[in-house]
Amino acid sequence: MIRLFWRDITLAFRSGGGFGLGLGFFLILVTLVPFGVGPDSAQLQIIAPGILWVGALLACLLSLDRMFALDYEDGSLDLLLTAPIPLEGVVAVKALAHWITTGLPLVIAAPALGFLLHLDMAAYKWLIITLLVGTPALSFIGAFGAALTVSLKRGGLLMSLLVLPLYIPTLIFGAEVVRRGAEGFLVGTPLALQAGITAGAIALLPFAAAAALRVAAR
Amino acid sequence: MIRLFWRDITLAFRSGGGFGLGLGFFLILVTLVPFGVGPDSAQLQIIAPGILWVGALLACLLSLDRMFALDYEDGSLDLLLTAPIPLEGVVAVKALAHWITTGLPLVIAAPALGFLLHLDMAAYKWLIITLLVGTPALSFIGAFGAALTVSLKRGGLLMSLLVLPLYIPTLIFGAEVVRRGAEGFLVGTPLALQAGITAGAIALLPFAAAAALRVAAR
Amino acid sequence: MPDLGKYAGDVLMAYGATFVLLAALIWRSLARSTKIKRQLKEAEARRNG
Amino acid sequence: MSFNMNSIWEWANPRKFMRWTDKALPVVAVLAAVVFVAGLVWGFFFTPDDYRQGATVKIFYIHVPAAMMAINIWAMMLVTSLIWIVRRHHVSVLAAKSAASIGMTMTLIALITGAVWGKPMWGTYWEWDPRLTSFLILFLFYVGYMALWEAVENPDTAADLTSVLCLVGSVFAILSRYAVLFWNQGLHQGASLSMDAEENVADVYWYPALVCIAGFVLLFIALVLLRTRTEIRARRLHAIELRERAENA
Amino acid sequence: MSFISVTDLAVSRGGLPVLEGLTFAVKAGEILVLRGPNGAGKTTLLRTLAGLQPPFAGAVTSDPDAVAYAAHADGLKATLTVTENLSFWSGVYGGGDIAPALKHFNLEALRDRPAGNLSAGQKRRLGLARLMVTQRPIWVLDEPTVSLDKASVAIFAEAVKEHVAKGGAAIIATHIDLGFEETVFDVTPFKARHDVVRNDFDTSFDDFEDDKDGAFL
Amino acid sequence: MSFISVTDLAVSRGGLPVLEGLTFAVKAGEILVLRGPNGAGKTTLLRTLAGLQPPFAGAVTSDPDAVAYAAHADGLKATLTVTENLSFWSGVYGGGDIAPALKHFNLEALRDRPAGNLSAGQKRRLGLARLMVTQRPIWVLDEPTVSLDKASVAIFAEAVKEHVAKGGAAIIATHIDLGFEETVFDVTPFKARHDVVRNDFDTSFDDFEDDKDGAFL
Ligand code: HEM
Ligand SMILES: Nc1ncnc2c1ncn2[C@@H]1O[C@H](COP(=O)(O)OP(=O)(O)OP(=O)(O)O)[C@@H](O)[C@H]1O
Ligand SMILES: Nc1ncnc2c1ncn2[C@@H]1O[C@H](COP(=O)(O)OP(=O)(O)OP(=O)(O)O)[C@@H](O)[C@H]1O
Ligand SMILES: [Mg+2]
Ligand SMILES: [Mg+2]
Repeated sequence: MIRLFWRDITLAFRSGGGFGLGLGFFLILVTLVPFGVGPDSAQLQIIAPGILWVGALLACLLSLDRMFALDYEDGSLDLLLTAPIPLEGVVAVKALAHWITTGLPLVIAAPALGFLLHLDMAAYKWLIITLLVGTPALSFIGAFGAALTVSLKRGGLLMSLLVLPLYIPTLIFGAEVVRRGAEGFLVGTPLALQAGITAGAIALLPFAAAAALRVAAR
Repeated sequence: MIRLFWRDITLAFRSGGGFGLGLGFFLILVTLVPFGVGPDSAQLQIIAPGILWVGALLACLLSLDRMFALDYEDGSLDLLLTAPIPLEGVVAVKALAHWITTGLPLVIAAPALGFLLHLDMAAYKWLIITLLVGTPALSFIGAFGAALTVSLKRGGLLMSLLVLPLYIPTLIFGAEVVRRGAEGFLVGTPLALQAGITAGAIALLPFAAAAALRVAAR
Repeated sequence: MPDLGKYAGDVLMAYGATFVLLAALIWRSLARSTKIKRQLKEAEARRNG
Repeated sequence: MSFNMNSIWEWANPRKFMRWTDKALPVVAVLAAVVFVAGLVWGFFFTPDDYRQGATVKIFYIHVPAAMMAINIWAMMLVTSLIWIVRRHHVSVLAAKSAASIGMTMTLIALITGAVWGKPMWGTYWEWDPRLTSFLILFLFYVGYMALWEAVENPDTAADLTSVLCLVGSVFAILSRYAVLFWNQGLHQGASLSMDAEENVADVYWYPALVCIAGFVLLFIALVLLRTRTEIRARRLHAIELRERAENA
Repeated sequence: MSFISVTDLAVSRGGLPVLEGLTFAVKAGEILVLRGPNGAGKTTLLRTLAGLQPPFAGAVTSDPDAVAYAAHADGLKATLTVTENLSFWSGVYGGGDIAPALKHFNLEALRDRPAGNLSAGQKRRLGLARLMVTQRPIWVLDEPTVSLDKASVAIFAEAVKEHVAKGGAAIIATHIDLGFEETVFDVTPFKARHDVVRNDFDTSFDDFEDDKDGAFL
Repeated sequence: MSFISVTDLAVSRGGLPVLEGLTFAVKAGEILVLRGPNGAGKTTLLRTLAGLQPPFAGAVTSDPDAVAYAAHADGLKATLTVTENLSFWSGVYGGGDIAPALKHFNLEALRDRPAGNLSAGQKRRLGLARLMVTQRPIWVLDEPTVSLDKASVAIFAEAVKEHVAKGGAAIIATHIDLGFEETVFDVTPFKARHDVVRNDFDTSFDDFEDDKDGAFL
């Protein structure tokens, strides 16, 4: 299991960038928005928390695209299915590896990008906290979506379609905490709710994902 | 060549949805933004042109991900390279098929989504025109990016990283025209520039992409 | 026809859209039903004869 | 019609289902048509305008039933998907598949009539109100569910995958509902149907609305039976075609 | 006591039975070679034996943790080196030593090459080396010698012989002659008759004796 | 006049020469079979002959539009049917009739199957049928018989024989005996000596005659 974890981390590094790419996408998306929306800084400050969260979410989404598909195509998945490790564990480990190679770098990079969007000073703290609490849920939900679409060629886009609605609660609470934090309001409730979603996703979704993988291999 | 075109269109359909999926992503992205940014409609109206353009761009980007990668993996690309048709033509035809299955549906769906973001009435016309003029450029630029990254596993994210900067001019002019159009200003210059980019991309990028493919096959 | 006042357009649009959508749904259900029924009949005939 | 009710699971036998619905479908269809038309005619022609909303109250007669159906059809899909996962009855999951496009149409009707109603009432077609927003999310769930059915080739695999999606999706649909409520307080009416509500809709509007709701329910039942019958046939056709192909090979 | 035995097994692909009425057993020290023309259903049978798909009918009796499966695809990661690929699988299966496997399949000179840079036959050798590190008694192999040259085929045959000599067993689908003592099992006669074998969906139509003609369909 | 000839050819993979000093020619009516152990460089050589990669040194003389190449991978689209796959390629190569190819490779019963649902050997047969619709004189084939059963190997050998009898030629890398009249070319002796063969970057250092000992490196 630990092997699998390290293998996934190594693979993420070897296949051109690993850590860098999710981040790169996040960076580019956040820089695109001012081009689309216009450079007015007051304007940008208002939408900054939302854009940062949407950006983090999309960066996650894009990079998990092929979490299981590559293993499916080269036959590793069949071999893992017959190996003496529980498939639920495989899913959890892969989701964790995904979080470490994608979610964590996003958390670390977000403040720098907040700066580009003139994010309110008071909001930085909350941006980091919510991303730290919320991105694991994104990885685990994404693992479920990736498992559902693993056997489909060009499943990437279908996966986005299935996964994005599942991301909505995490997104809402995340962006809400940052917004409220920026205005100095209380953030306890949404933060607790977000943490609850993350805990639930980590506890339950590996089982759903493993079931989907078993069906797909059949 | 016409064969190739129909094959690509057929493949897009067969592999679950074709037309529908790029669209689905666009829809979801545009609905996510209010969740991040907040429900205030005056606010949304201001950022609507930018968000719609960024959304169309990302929908395009995601769906072109594997324009050549699938052909590379299953060996078709090698066979196409030895076939008696010019590789530049292959690229152009594939980009065209991509535009028809992705760009065109986006143009048609954009007004409905503009509605969700409270886009200004006067802006609808310009939204459609700029998308119609700009999305072909997205497909052709994307084809170039896809060709560059074809031989890399997990090339998807790297491709985004390469392609997004190339998309920026199209995005800027597109969003600018819509914004100006909404406020009733003149839009001739940015629109002409955007059309120029599209024409240039269609005329030149197939050659660059074909060169990249030849190198990748080596 | 009742007098719908200044909201006539809205009300009729709502009803119209509903009917169009429902009609499309019903029509597609019926069309697919007929088509599959015919194909199945042909297939069963091939199998039995 | 002789059936001994040993177990309710017998209904999941495709052959029994086909025979039973063969008789039931025409009855339900006629009933649905009558009640549906009656409810809408009553509502549209024979009710007074509201003093505040004017003629727009007439939208109520399709908006509310469609909205209720949209939610309840998803619930029905959840139950039938669970039955498939636990007991593996084909009719059950095929009913879920058949219900999805009806549910999607109902969601769309609720959204469109709501939007049209919103223009005169709130001055805008679309508002990011929690009720409206959660409907939009529900719409996405329907689309995703149907897209997954389309994308998977083997019908049993598709049934398994969509059932898991329906299960997980339901949990997240409920989560989204609360998240959205939290996010925006909104303009939309509260549930005025509830018994303990202070201010219930006046009876003049209420009785025809009940008939309309019954009409929508009946219409749904008729359509779901029709479509499930089609799906069963399609499934059998698929089996025969596979067999023919294999025999020829 | 047999390692793995199947009784009246039917296997299916894409919802359609391809083989039916299979009954055989494999004991320690035995090699079973499956033969049959292309499309006969060998791959499908092996996948069922490996537990990757459920039997269509009948039963497979085996300890599920006894089977090591090698498919048409090798499950190699192009960006990992030969050693990394192999030690990953050894780790998954409880951490046996990889050195003997590398040595046996002549991979020592290639140990630090990324697997993506190997030739077709070298990849295959690496895929087979994986079997040795699983330390599982039953090898279930699908056309293991594809792309191998004659010398490598001999190496492979040697590995199988050693494995069964040490009390293992092997079930191998192949079109070529591997040159060892083996029981040959030809699947051709077991081709499923599609009018006879039916799945649970079909049979659920049969419960009603009074309405056989299916007229209402 | 030979269809294709190579003189003093060296081919490389990943920047590293694998074979050097190759000289041979193939005439109409000839079959050249390449042999050599795994990793010898057969695939690399064939890709060079097909024009997919440039020669490392030396030259390949052939009409570039005369070669039909079949690689380890078959280039099939899983979601297209057998007929669709084949008529696509026939269209690309100028629209020959696909019926003879389907018939020859026994694919008629499978014609409406999606290629993704074929067994390994059936896929391979389809991949080979593609060669017949290209209507090109020189077939360059990389292990064409992988996954094929004995009957299909015979069918394939038949196809090659017919092709050369009609004035075509074939260059085939394979490990098995195909049983036809052929010229065998063993690539093993041409293994590149890495101290001798150098690429253009290396040779660019040679221009400095006055500094042979490489002290400045
Ligand atoms: C796109 C827009 C809209 C959507 C998706 C929507 C959705 C819904 C939903 C889900 C219900 C609940 C039905 C139930 O009680 O189970 C409902 C009820 C209702 N809606 Fe809307 N609605 C929309 C717009 C509007 C507008 C603009 C109005 C009028 C101003 C309106 C008036 C009502 C009324 C009066 C009810 C009945 C409330 C009750 O008795 O529970 N809706 N709608
Ligand atoms: N997804 C699928 N749906 C329907 N039929 C399939 C599917 N995949 C394979 N088949 C068919 O099932 C049969 C058995 O295939 P299988 O791969 O088991 O054959 P095989 O004996 O391994 O052949 P080979 O020697 O060519 O590898 C074949 O006739 C094949 O066409
Ligand atoms: N991308 C690469 N980078 C470096 N070396 C490579 C690369 N790909 C292959 N090689 C090496 O080049 C050599 C020639 O490989 P090639 O695939 O041509 O062999 P082959 O004769 O076709 O072998 P086989 O019979 O196994 O298919 C091998 O030793 C292989 O390890
Ligand atoms: Mg096989
Ligand atoms: Mg080779």
